[in-house]
Amino acid sequence: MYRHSHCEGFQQDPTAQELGLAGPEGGLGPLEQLVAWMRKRSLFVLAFGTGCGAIEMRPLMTSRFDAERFGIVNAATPRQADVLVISGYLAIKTLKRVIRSYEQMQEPKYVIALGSCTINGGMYWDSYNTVKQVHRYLPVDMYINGCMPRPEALIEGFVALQGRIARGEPGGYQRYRERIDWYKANQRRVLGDNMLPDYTYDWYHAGGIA
Amino acid sequence: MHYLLDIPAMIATSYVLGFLFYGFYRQYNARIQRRWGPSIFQNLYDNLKFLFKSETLSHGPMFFFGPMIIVSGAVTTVLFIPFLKDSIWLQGFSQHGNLILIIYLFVLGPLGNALAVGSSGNPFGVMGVTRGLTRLMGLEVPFFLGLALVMLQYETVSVHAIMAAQSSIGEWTLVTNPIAFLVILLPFIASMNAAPFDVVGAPQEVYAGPRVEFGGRFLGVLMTQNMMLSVGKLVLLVDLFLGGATNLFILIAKAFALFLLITSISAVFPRLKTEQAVDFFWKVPLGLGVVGVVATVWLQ
Amino acid sequence: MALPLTPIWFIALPLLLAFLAPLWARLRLLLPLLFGAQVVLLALAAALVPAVRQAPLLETIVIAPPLGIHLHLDAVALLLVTLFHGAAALLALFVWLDEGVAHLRGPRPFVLLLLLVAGCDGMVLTGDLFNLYVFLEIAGVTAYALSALHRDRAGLEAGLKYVVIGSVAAVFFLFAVVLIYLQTGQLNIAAVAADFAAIPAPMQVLIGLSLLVGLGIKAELFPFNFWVPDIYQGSDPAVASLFSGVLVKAFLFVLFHLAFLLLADPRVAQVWLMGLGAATLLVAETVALRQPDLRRMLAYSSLGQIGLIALALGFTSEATTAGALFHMVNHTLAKLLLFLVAGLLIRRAASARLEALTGLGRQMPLAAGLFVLASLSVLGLPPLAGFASKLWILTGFAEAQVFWPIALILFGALLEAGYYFRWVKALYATGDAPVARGPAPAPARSAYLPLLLIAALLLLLGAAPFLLEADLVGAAQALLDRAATIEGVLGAQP
Amino acid sequence: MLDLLDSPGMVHTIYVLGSMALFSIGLYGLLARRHLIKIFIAIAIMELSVYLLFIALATSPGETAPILADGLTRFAGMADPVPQALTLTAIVIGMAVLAFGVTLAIHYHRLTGIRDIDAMTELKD
Amino acid sequence: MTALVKLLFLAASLSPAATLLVWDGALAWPLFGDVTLLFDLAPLSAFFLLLVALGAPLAAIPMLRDDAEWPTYALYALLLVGMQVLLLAGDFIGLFVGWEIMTWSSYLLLLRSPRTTLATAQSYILLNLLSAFALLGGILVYYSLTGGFAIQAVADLGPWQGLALIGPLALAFLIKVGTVPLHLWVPCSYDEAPDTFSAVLSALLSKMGIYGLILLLTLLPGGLAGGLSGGLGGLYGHLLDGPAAGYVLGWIGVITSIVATFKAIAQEDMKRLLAYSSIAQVGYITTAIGVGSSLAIGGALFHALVHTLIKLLLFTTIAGIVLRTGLRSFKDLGRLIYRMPISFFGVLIGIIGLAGMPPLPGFASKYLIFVSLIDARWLLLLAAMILSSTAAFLYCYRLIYAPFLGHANSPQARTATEAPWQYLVPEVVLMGLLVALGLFPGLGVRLFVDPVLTALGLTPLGSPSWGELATPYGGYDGVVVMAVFGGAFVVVTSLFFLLRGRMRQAASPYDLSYAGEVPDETTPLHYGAGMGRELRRIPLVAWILGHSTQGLYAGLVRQTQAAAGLLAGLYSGRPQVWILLAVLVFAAALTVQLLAGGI
Repeated sequence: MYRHSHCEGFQQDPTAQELGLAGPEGGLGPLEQLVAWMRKRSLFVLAFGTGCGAIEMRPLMTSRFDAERFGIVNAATPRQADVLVISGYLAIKTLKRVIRSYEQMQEPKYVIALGSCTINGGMYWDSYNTVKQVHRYLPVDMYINGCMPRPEALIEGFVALQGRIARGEPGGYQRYRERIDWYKANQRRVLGDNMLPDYTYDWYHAGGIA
Repeated sequence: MHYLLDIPAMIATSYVLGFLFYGFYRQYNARIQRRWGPSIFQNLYDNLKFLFKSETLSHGPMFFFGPMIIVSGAVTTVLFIPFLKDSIWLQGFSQHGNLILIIYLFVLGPLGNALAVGSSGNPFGVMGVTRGLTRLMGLEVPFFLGLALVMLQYETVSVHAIMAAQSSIGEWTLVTNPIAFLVILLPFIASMNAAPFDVVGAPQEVYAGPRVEFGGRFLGVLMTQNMMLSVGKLVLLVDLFLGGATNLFILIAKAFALFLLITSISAVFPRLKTEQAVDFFWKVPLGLGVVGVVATVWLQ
Repeated sequence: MALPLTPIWFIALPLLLAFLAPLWARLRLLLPLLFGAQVVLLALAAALVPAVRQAPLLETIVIAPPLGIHLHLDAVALLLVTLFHGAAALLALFVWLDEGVAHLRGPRPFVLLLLLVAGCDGMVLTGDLFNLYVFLEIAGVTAYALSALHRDRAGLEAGLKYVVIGSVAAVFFLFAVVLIYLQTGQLNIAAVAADFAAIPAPMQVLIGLSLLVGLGIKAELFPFNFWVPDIYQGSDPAVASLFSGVLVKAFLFVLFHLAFLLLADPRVAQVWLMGLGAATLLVAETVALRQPDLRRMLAYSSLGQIGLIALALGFTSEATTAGALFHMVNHTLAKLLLFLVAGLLIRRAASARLEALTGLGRQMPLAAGLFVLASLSVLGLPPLAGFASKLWILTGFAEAQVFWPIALILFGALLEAGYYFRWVKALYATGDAPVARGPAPAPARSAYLPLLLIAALLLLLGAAPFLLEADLVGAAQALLDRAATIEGVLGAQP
Repeated sequence: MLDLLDSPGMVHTIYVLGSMALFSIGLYGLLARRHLIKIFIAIAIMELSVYLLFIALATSPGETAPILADGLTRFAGMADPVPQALTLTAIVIGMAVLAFGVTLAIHYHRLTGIRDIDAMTELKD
Repeated sequence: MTALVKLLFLAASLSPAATLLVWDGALAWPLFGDVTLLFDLAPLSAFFLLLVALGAPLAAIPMLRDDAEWPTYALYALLLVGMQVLLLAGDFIGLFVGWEIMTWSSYLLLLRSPRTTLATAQSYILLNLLSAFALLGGILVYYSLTGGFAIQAVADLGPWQGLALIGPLALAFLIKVGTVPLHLWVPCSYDEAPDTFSAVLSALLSKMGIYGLILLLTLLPGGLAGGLSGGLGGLYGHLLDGPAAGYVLGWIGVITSIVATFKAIAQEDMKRLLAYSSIAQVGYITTAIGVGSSLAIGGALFHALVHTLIKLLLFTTIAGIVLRTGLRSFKDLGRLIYRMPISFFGVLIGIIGLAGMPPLPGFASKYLIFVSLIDARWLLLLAAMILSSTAAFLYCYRLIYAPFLGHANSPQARTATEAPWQYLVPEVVLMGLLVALGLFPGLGVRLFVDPVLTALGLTPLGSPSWGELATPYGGYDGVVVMAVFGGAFVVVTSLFFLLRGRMRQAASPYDLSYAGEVPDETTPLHYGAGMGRELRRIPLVAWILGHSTQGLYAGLVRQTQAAAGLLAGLYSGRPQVWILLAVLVFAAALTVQLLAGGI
């Protein structure tokens, strides 16, 4: 029953998982701690409503769950967002837009992917046009599983992310910057000719991190 | 030397009051919506987070200067508003300015920023700017008319003189010229960019409006100036209508009262479209203003 | 032998030269003589100025008035005669220097031009009614012949139409002369004037109206001027310039001269003349708005100016009259310039239509510039001469606190601007469509000499109208002072 | 009865009526005919009416020709000579104009073949 | 040869300055009778001559770049002569002579442009001549009232006589100024005139109308000296604290500026926008003249000065853009800021002044006018003026956004280069003047405005220091405002750089937050063309934009032409009809006369 589609079979990046989960090396200075705390307390979310997860994102902001008490607010444009939430299954066509949005966000930036579909394709496991493992294309900081995860689960995921931010653990964005060629190669494999223009990621090669 | 202390004090006052008021605003809104709401310092967190973002995208020199101009404008505006009455503190340069100048300074920054928005090349931003200018065109007419009633009442354009003329509650402009206050109230809400006249920057409408391309530290700067300018506007209204304040606590109390009034109004009304807002301003507050003019000027 | 400086030369010299035309043709002296004669007569006029300033000159022929015939050269007549010869001299110079139009350079036009000027002079100078008729017919016939000078279809048609309408006018005029003679037994104008009041009132009306119709047709006043555009269109522009600049002025003078002399109370004539003047002004300026033919446009403009002059002359105040006389001078100069330039432009474009002339100003900048200058003068814009005279007229009305003519004149000027500037714009337009141009080459440079001379005159008179002031005021007084004229001719009346 | 006809007033009235009739005929011809030559004829008739009026009204019945000859040394009873002289001149002029007009008409006819005055439409807006 | 001509031309353009500096005494030139041209330099006319002296050479320098031939130069020199005659004139005839020379020479200059259409040329010359003839009519009324032409206050004037005098003169000046129902000629001629000449039209010629309006006030009994009892107030009484007749003028001015402002917002063409903005700005001045108080006249004069400088600057800069790109429509340009930076700053300074933003002098003049309106207690006028002056932000923004910011919309805009030095020199000078005047409004008042006010018999505004603009209602200090703002800017910018974090330049103009999409050249990203379109949804604005006086004038033209056609039927070209008409008129007149004669 299992069919290989052309978006399968990538070279697995062995360090990918460890890098993100690795603990903090050395402590943070007081200013860094303060900044990290501010970052933790204020997360502007760009909710990319790719699938049914979009439905689950809405209650998060409503009176019942009230994510705002954690400082989590919706942002309108990627320029202002800190967290990109990929909510649900991700078609290849959408992937391009997601990548574009992610690259437009200003660092530090984090990616939360929610739902089984983002992890392994979920019920679209054999679809020809669904991305099975999002972390091959974008540095996912946090997967929240479930089909779909309830808002409580989302809040838990966010709180976990906040914890990591407060601890100053390196975010996925650093990984993305360091391994840009690998990510781009993967993206190119699925997007092919439909690849984003060069200028959208050229600057990653320029180096120079403040 | 005096200035060296006074100026930072004014800026700090307006900033601190700004994030506290806005924090209160968010919490107040949350409670009305039966939520718990964020911390009262949430705006400070947001602001500082943006100011400490590690990456900021710029679209060229003009784009960079826009936020600088808008903050400079906000600072300048705040410095030209006397915060306290009968005090040498928190006066800034208000002796060298006047009410009309302050009104114009209010829009100076946003106009400078509009250049940056245009320079970014994002059409949504420019649409937002256009909406903002349109709204400004709507609100400024009744707003200025109301202020003109006050200026005429005291026959001066100096904020100091207006403040000095209101020594007791009975002499507050709010009491002696309530119609001017009523004329001003709704346009003032709009000039604070509060609901129901907040379509300009509404994220659901045109992709965050003028701010669409601003991220990172630029956004932080924009938030800073917004909070400062809002406080400046509140203080100005306190000066004009509530008799000013002799010390900081009275100032905070009066400004907060005013803010509460505005917040309460804006919390319960749905958002208007730009042209609806403009039309509204030209009908209701302006109509009221004309009534005021007829009553106070023509019938004397 | 010193020839006596008498006004008779104004008539005699052109006639003499005209009749010897074959001789001059043989000697190839036609064009220099045509010009030279006018210059000589101009000089004569200049020489007579001091004398006339003292008192009007009476040149008796055979028997003294009232029985005999005499020429009466007063200030206004001298002014007009000078004007006629000046205009004719400029035209002659232009014809001489501009080699473009063959049919203006033979013996026929030589004779006709001289006769025309002689006829006009005669009309202005004569003190006798029947002589007036004769000169009127001389001028008329030469005018018919001149308009048919170019024997093409348009020219002949213009000539024929002119003959028909002109003859009718002559019949009316003759009728009036006959009635006057039958009533008064006099032909001397001054004598007639003295006795005119004695004529029964209905007969006065009949005479007056016949004169009005007869001279009105000739002088191009409103309900009688429908022929004008046709004739001006069919004639050569140079000839038309003479019609508009000289001939009409003579007829207009005759009309007003007679009106002022015959009627003891000028208010009777005032209503009619000012009314007709106003109507002429308004109608002509309005009609010209839609005119697509340059010559017709100029004809209507000429009518409008005539209306203006009539309006101002009819008011019979000294200032308006002096202004009107000044305006006659300016209009003659300006129309001369306009028609001559129009001739050049039309020749170049091989058409007088607006479309054909589009963009021509960029090919003939000097001609177009002169056209603009003359237009400005006609419109009465400073610093050109037309302004000074119009201002004079308007001040006259303002002094008398009469405002409707002011409004009318200004409105007329506005309408006039409406069409003149349409043409100016067309001249300078940058049309995309290539315009068909005639085979005619650019005119000789020397042809512009008289044109530039006219332009200089317009500028001079505009900047320094005081140069003519004394003469104009004197002329106005001479025209208006009925008693003095009668007395001057007949001696003191009891 | 016929004496009445000899009274100057009556004679003059008749002449006036006659010349008015001539004038009317001329005018009618001028306005109603379209042939160029006929129009000139009509004009000539109109002129004629004026001459007639002039001559007729300037003399009264019984006056003799104003010629001083054959012992006539007084002007009494003579007609006024001026109108006659003038009329002669006018006739000459009228003749010249007429001749000129007819010449033009002939030229025009030769050139265009038109003799109808209403067909002359070259010159118009 | 060409160099010599250009040098001569430049010298001619300096002639107003020379006149201003050298002129003393009076000159009389007799025309005829008692009509004499008197030349005399009064302080009021000296002020306007100063504007001409400033503007003329600055507008002339860009013309050197044009491949214009000598006719343009000659006509421009003639225009300057006309304006000088107008301003030097001590009597009305001189005024009229100058007025007319100015009118027709500017008309001929207008024709030098290949873009001028017949309709434009006709509307320009006809309305201007209407103005001139109305002026002449008014002059003649004045003459019949006073028996002379010398410009001086009429001693005694009844209300009806006043109307007869003021009516035509005001019409004349209002046409020149371009107030609303009479503004037809302004936008099209400013738009289609040669690009370098539009600046003169807007900056200098319209000021002559202002001059006339102020002059008109001085004619009335008591002139301006009598305060409210004199001038318009003396004729028709008071309304609140101002003259009643001035109230009408004030509304004319304000309605003009409102209508023109909204029309300006709706324009697609840069020069047309500027033309409408000129109308609007001059509308403010008209209103101020209507108020007629010392503050108001001071404000009017100051605004005239500022507007002259601004419009010279803006039109010259726009001319530079048109020169370099050949395009003038908002939808074709964009992103020129990198290609023409100096021009960008020119327009920037210009629109800041136009919008009346504080550091620049546009604010000073508006401040004076606002205060004068409050002083006269004409608050409704004030509100209306605020409407137009805030709506002006929209077109100001459009003027800088569409050509300079956003995205380049045409190949020409992508490859344009900075304007040549002939354009830049005046721009830089004007920018400097504007900034200086913004810093020192008090100095401006002291130098330029107060002498005129004193001569008009008004209280001078006075100024305690160079930087301070003082009014009885309070003032402000230009130096302080500028210093505070500049200081804040420096501090803020340095603080910003002190923050950590890296600054990244967008690698492409298309690096936009565009809903995840990647726009490119073919995406319609430039909002220049459609900006302000939403305004049409506001009923008032829709009404204003939906109506135009063009129809009125077109109707007038149609009716006149119909009348012309009707009357032309009389000139039928049929001799028999002519004769018939003549005979009928003869018969009818005879009958009428005989009947009227009672026989």
